Amino acid sequence: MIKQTQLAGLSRRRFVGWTALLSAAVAVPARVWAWARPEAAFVATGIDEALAGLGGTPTVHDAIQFTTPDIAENGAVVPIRIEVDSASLPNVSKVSVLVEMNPNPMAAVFDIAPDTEVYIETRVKVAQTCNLYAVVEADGQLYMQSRETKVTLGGCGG
Amino acid sequence: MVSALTLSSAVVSSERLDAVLMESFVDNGQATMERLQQDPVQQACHQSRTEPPDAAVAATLRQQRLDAVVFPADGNFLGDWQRGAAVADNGRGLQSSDDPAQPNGGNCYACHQLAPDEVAYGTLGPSLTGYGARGQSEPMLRYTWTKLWDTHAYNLCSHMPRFGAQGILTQQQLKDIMAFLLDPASPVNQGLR
Amino acid sequence: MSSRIKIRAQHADGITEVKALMRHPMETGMRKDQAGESIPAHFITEVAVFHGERPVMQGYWGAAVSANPFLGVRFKGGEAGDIVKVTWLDNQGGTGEGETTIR
Amino acid sequence: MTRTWVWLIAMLAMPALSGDGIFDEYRDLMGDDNPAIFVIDEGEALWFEPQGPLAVSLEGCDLGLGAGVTEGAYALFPRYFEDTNTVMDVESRLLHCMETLQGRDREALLKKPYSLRGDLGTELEALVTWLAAESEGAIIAPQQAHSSERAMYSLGEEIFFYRAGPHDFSCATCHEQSNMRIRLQTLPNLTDHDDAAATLGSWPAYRISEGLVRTMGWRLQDCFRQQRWPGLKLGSEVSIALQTYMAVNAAGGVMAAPGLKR
Repeated sequence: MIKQTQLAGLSRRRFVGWTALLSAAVAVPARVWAWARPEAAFVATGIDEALAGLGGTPTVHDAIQFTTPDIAENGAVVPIRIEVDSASLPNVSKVSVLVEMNPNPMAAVFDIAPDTEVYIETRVKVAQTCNLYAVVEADGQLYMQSRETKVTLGGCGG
Repeated sequence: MVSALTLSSAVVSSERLDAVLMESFVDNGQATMERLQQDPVQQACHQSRTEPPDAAVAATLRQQRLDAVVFPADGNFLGDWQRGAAVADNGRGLQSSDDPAQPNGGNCYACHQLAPDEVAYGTLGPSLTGYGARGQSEPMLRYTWTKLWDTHAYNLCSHMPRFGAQGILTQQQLKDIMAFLLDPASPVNQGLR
Repeated sequence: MSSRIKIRAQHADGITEVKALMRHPMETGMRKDQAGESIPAHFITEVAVFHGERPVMQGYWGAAVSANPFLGVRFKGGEAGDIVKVTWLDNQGGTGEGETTIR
Repeated sequence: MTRTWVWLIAMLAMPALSGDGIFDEYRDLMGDDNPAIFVIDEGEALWFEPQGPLAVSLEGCDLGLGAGVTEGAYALFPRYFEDTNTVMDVESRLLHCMETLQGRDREALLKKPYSLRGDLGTELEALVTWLAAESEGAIIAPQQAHSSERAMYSLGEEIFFYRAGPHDFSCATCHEQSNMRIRLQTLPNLTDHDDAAATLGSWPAYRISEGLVRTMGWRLQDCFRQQRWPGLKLGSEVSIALQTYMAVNAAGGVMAAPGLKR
């Protein structure tokens, strides 16, 4: 006897093959804001150059709450969280994540819509034990927090 | 082919085991089928599972292993602790996925705590942090070298690889590991709380 | 409906929390395959989160974002039943889109 | 249709992983999202997709509970099948069905059963992952009624303790003691019921380090690679014997796969 879920699966899948599923062409993302990828920061191979690509040298600000694990089980996936207390640091328009010792330190930049929460969670690759930076832009000024994350080797060394 | 056996009695003839192994594995780069053939130590330690074999056999085997240890020809046991640290950290070598042209690692941290500032250490073997406190007397040098060369000479059926006897590490690498363990300047012997 | 993005959106105390998981290899272009050939760079370069038609966040990613990327964001407003949409674009011209309703 | 429950599976599988707390912060931050959720969907799609020269789906495949019955089937492997007169694991059974039902070429199927670096997953991995999810919450109950199944257990136990290779490693070297670590990874004691149950119950698993779902068949191959042994063949007697040994030791445990692992 065929179960209900299988029937549902069947009808749903009849039209979508394996390869079609992987190469499904969907609508190009709607672009409401102008896209402005800071390419200079992304191609930079050193942390100072990457920060310059974002517009300068940030100053440390305590309103930025940057959470990373002290020690990561795997450098391929390091969870990070950035929150900004908007009472102490209002008008944040950009949030960036940098990994100092990566071949390209710039990992991600986020444009934040006005009048919303400054809260980003993602996962980044960390090639080796080093500092991670959370950089935010508010009213044209750059601020940051940094944290060290230790990356450990696996059981058999790779 | 498959003989009926009861659940509790693990009686599998060695012929059957060999045939199954030959059928189930294939050469994979440097990891060739010859590696499945057991030498006397492997055979004794497999048959006896976790416990050493009977006393007489064990004594004979241990003595054979002890007699076969090769000590440094120049009488110098201690190399460079910095190079030794790298050997202790390196887990590669002799796997099908490893480049045979690259030196093998000792992977000491997989099982032992060594330098106290390295948090990623295993616990299958005892902690060796502060090992250098044992000093560098001739018997201590020979004992440590022997443990690295062929652990079964002292501790038959230990889980530790025979780094010298099986050709996993070179004499120079073993000297470097010796220095990493025994040199007072080595991080193994620093920063102890 | 694309299955390449899984999204959860939950509303509490005036804030909506969105968690999205995307199906993507995020290849750096620096790795080699088993035969020693370079695996071409293939990663999401742009990602955006919408509440209905309102953009709440748009991001630019490098190859350092982990494979099968996870993205969590929060925005003010939103009500149960509202649509939340996540879209992405990669360096090879691939795109992905997914949506869910706020719980 | 969103399978929200899959998000919960990852949470269930996590306690089996926790060691002595050093990674608690890391795992807290990682949360409960498991990319295996995509692979489950892909596997389900593949099960129902007509394929091969005969252009039929796998719905006629008998995984031990009758043709097309997938719910709970995974938890009963490895098991004896009369039609092949052998004990099979889930992977070899799937290959058998692809060959006999769909008319596909075995050699071609065995060319790349598991993902290589840079891949997003293979057909076999996806099918196994979906089938494991179809056994979520099921009790691990490998069959031991047939004499061949019992013989597989004995053979598995023997191989588990077989020492060989330049490093003198056996499976037991790392997996016969409790509460041990290699580097920082906790090693399951596979001779112990609780550890074996937590391990069996969380494979297949999404491997964070590889960005891929891996199966138990792959896990065994990779163990032997690290043991410095030659290459283990998929569906070989050694593979099935070891899976039987572990599954019987794990019997009574609960399936919570696909898991989320280092």
